[in-house]
Amino acid sequence: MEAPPCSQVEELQQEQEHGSSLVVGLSLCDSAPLLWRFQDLKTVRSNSLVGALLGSLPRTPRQNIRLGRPLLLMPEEERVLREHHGAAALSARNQDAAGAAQLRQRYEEEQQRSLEEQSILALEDRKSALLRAMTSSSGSDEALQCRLLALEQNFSFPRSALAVQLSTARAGLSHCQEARAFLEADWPIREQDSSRRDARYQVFRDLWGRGFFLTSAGKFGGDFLVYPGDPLRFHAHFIAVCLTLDESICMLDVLSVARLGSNVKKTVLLCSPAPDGSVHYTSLQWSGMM
Amino acid sequence: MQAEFRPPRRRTRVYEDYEAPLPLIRNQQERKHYRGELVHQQVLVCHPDHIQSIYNQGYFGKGVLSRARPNHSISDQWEQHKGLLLPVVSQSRYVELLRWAEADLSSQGLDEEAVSQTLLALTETVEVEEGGGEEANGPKEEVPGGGACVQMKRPGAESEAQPEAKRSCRPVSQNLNLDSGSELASDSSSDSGPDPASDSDPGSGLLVPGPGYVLVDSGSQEGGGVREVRRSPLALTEYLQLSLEEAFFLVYSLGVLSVYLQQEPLSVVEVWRKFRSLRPNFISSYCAYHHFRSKGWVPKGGGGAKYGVDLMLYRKGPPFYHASYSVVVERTDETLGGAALRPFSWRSLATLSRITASVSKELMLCYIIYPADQSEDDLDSPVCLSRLKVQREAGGHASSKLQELHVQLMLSCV
Amino acid sequence: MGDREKRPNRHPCELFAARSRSHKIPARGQKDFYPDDSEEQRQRLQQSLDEHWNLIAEERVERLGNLVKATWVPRDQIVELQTPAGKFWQTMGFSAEGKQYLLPEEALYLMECGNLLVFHQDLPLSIQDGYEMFLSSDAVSLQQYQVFGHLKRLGYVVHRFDPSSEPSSYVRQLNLPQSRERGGRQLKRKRSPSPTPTCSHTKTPGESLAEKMEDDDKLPESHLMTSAEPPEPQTASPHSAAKGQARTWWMMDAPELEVDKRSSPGSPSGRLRWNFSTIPFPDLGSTSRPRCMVPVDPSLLPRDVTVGVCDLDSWMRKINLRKVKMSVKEQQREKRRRRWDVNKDREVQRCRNWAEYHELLARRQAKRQGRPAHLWNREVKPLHDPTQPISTAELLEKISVVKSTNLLEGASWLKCSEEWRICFNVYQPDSVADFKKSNPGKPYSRMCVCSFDGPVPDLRVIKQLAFQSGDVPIVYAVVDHGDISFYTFKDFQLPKDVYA
Amino acid sequence: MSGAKASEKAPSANWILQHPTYQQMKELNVGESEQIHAAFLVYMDLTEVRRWKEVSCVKSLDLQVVLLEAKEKDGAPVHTVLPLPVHQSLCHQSIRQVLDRGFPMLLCAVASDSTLVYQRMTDGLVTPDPPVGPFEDAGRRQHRKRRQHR
Repeated sequence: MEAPPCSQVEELQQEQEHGSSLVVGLSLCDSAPLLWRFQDLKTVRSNSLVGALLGSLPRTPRQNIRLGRPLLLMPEEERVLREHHGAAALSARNQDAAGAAQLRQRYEEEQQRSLEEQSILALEDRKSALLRAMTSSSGSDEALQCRLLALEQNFSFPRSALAVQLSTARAGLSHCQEARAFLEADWPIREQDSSRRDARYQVFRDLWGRGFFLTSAGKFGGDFLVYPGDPLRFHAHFIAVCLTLDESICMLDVLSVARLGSNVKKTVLLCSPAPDGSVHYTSLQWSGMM
Repeated sequence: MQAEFRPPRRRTRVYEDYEAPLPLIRNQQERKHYRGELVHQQVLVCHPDHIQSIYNQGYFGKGVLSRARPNHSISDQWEQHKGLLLPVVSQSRYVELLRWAEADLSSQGLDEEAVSQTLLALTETVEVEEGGGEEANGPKEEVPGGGACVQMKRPGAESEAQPEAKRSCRPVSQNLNLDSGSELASDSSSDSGPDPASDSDPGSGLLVPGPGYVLVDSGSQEGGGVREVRRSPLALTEYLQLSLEEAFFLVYSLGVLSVYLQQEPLSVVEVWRKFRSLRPNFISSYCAYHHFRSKGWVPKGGGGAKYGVDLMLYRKGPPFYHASYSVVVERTDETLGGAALRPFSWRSLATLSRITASVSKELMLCYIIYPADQSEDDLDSPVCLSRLKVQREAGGHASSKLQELHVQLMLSCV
Repeated sequence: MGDREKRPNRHPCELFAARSRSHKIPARGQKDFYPDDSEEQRQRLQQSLDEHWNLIAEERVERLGNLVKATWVPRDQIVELQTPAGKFWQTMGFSAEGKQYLLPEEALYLMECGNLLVFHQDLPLSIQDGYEMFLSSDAVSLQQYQVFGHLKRLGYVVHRFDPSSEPSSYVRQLNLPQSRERGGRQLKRKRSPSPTPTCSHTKTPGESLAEKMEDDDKLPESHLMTSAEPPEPQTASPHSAAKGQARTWWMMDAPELEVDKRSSPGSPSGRLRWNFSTIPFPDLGSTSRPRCMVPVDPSLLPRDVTVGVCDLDSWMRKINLRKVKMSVKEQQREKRRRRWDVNKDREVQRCRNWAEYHELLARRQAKRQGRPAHLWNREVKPLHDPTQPISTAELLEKISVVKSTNLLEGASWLKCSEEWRICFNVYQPDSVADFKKSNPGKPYSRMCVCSFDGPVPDLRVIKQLAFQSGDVPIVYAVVDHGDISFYTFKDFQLPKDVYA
Repeated sequence: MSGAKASEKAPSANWILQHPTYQQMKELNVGESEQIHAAFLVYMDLTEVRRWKEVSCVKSLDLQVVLLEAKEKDGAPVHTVLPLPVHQSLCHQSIRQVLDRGFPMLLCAVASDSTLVYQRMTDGLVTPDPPVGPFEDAGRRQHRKRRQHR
């Protein structure tokens, strides 16, 4: 298969040169790299990095079919971003007492302001509803004015009716400039430098560099599911199984993953980094020979 | 927590009657003892009657030239020729067979003269009298295209829908003794057959090798070329290959098979030691095999390879039921540690359970537990089997919904 | 969008408008197989992406009155409710000392559902704050929370598994009614701040007492305070905790203690369960027998019956203990006779006279000699002699030399490993309606959370966890990034299948 | 009685050992007998059962095994076939070495009872065929076809 013309690597690098706006903020949760900010999610997706959504979807939280933020990155996705200076660590929550007091004040002020504005909005809402009802029922203009006045005088917007936002990402704090350096030096995620991890990364980088979208493929007995385009619109073509060239594999394991591949109409790819930095791919397809 | 037993699925079409597994004998006269050869670390059963008995009564082994049941035929195409149903081979194929026979004869140490004499005799066209055989019924029956077995089976032993007229190629004469390597001669012993049904075979004493005759299509004219009945230069007889587990079961548990190594029969312990030396995990795999057999199930190792497991378990036998379980055999010692035969990862388990589920089978892990105080000496004889334990475990994977939690792994401890 | 990012808090009018927004999830269309660079395909992709990003960008907006307020107590890794609990209280949370608490995973889940607003230092926590503050590998790990959330979203009731609240196998065998006192249980729950508590239940009742007291001494620091004014955490906290604990283990272990008492013979009270190991039975065969027998425990006898000391000698004198002398031949014949009665042999029955019988024997002898010597004249012979007629059932019986074992055999003496723990008890969604936290009943299953990159449990782990779980199936929830799959390992008895 | 006797009588020589191709494989002087047997079974399957053309055996010095070359039919591309006993393990390197011969390859796992499982292997990324109609196991479909032929 021909590699798509535009290389993801170059694209990402170009974008980097244009400005740091595309540096995404990673935060660590139990040492897993998570993305929280909406714009960051869009940025990584535009670079063909898919990740996995973990959170309940705000709109319909009690289902598992569509999930929402945060987005969990695979170790390989995180490493690709890091190597291309595409990610920065988000600072932890500001805990100092003075700042907290300030924030508290700001929070209360905002709440108050929101209450006032929503109160006005609610009143407007009621008025227009009343207006609609009255005009359709052909009441007199006087009666209408009367009703409106009564509404205005008696209207109260209870605090309990205040619509508040439960923020997904941490608000008001942006990542600091020095965060990128921190990410290079002190980032707590360190791959165990096992040869298997490394093989996985090399393969990921190569396939991603060819323009494929990759997600984890545990359910298909492989390392990555490889999509020819955005997984929202395309079926995966390959199940990538990463291994070093000299790694011994049990024949039965080869047969079983290949059989699974044929069952789900995907090609199983044995992928091994070669000494020269390229990656060897061997396609496994069912022979049709019973 | 016990896994539920799910009833095996019957095949929709069954083409044969069930024969009781070995070694059920109905009368004292039925003596059964079979011969297997240890060749290339494999156990081959070469005698046609032995092959049929062993395969039909318990579904042991696989025909080396067939998908399962040993039923390979020299040709897929059969034709009725002057009342005989004969396999058709092309001229080129016939020549190929001749060359093979020639190489064979020379390798026997026959001089050139003798070889050419024999070949000459072979290639003579055989005259067939009209309606030659006594069986008019044979040719009328339809021959299944897949693989008709010429000499392997006698009609009495026939159970599958394969009523091809083996005996339709009754010999006109059979004076050419090709003892030298082709299998023709071996059939002379078949009339003593252990086959109970052979009594009803009127011509059993006269039966000569079926493979001897082919209809050679010279292909000189397009379409219906000239066809001549010739002796087949070589009988490509089907052999039955037994897995080591199957072979040892027949030797040790049933006492019906002798394994020969270079014409010398091996004792039980010799076979045991030999097999262990050929396959380091033989004890575990045999133990599992034996356990399932002793429960009355039919384990097949070859079928397992198709699904990436060690064994497939059938009720009664593959012709009657679909396999119910895919079995992975695992060894462990009594402290339950120890190196695994096949180190599992969630990835491989996910693969296996997914394949198994997609073909409506269940994945079973069968653990062979060795006593902690097991010494190497203890393992030197099959007597150690009584010290091993089997644990079966249903292995399961439950989609992402808990209620459909059906990827069970069946644990089975031997 | 950019504007939104700089100020992630929505404008009041956006918030107000959000009250009437849709709750539907747009359906995803049929996927394509090949990218073909067509405009049509590009448009479809753009549409899908737009829908996707709209969903992802959405923020939770709730009426303040619908939100339960709570505060995060970092030291105890727990969330304390400030306003009355909602409907979720039926299946989540616990109360202690008059206060209502949620475990961090419960609180985080409720935050994600838009039911709970958690404050820390008087500021509301974002979902991100919740993930980062509540989840850690030494409390609830992210993967455990993923599984928790997944199951909760499916409607299951999910509780932390606490091995010490599970009856020991000993208690299970005795089938005593379980003490499910509300307060005791709740204290239990907070005693295990993480769903990965140490397991300490496979001990004999006597030991477990001592061990549990030791456990109490090393309570985790995050233990919930009892007094409002926090004293020095290192000293006072474990102390006050121990007080609470003392009551707990007494409650929980009460059945075991009682059993201990009963096992001493002579305790006539209560529902009697005899400890047979302490009831003597007379042994008259042994040569070193006592001269007289201990009187029988009166509690074992019907009322009005008394039994005194019994002198054995007079009885023993009446028994002839002389060994019967037999020659070697006799012994062998005896042995053979016991094994096989020649008269039951049908062929023998058919013999009309001695001549015929001898003929039969000769025939059989010849046949036996016909058996291949290399199999039969060696030390190890085949299990079955094919010259002997036998039914299939008998044959299978005969060759069944490999023993079967089951999952629980030998499981009780396996040591608990630190690596593998049961995290959650899971109850079916349909049980929610009449679910009682104080008496949740038998779980539908128990969850063990594993990482996809980690090891698969070996037989030892499977046995050990199965034992710990009793008759509730263990489910292994395997987390592969965003994917969760569930596996069970069940004991399986393959039925014997006999056709003749 | 005679049955027992017959079985003890030495049977005529094994045709496998006499087969010219087997002899040829042995003379390649690679591999051990089990792999040669596997290769021979695959050879017989390709020639006698599947009627492939121009089946020949070659040796692989790197792997020390007997390989086969064959065409499915006249004019079809050559395949290299790697026959291996199923209980052996392999590594990607050895697969690459076979692929380096420049032909697509078939890995054939040979089970202990002579069951053969073929697996097609190709260098590079081979995009799967798009799914057509309802999903169906192609194998089963073929099998059914074969049955109808009978």
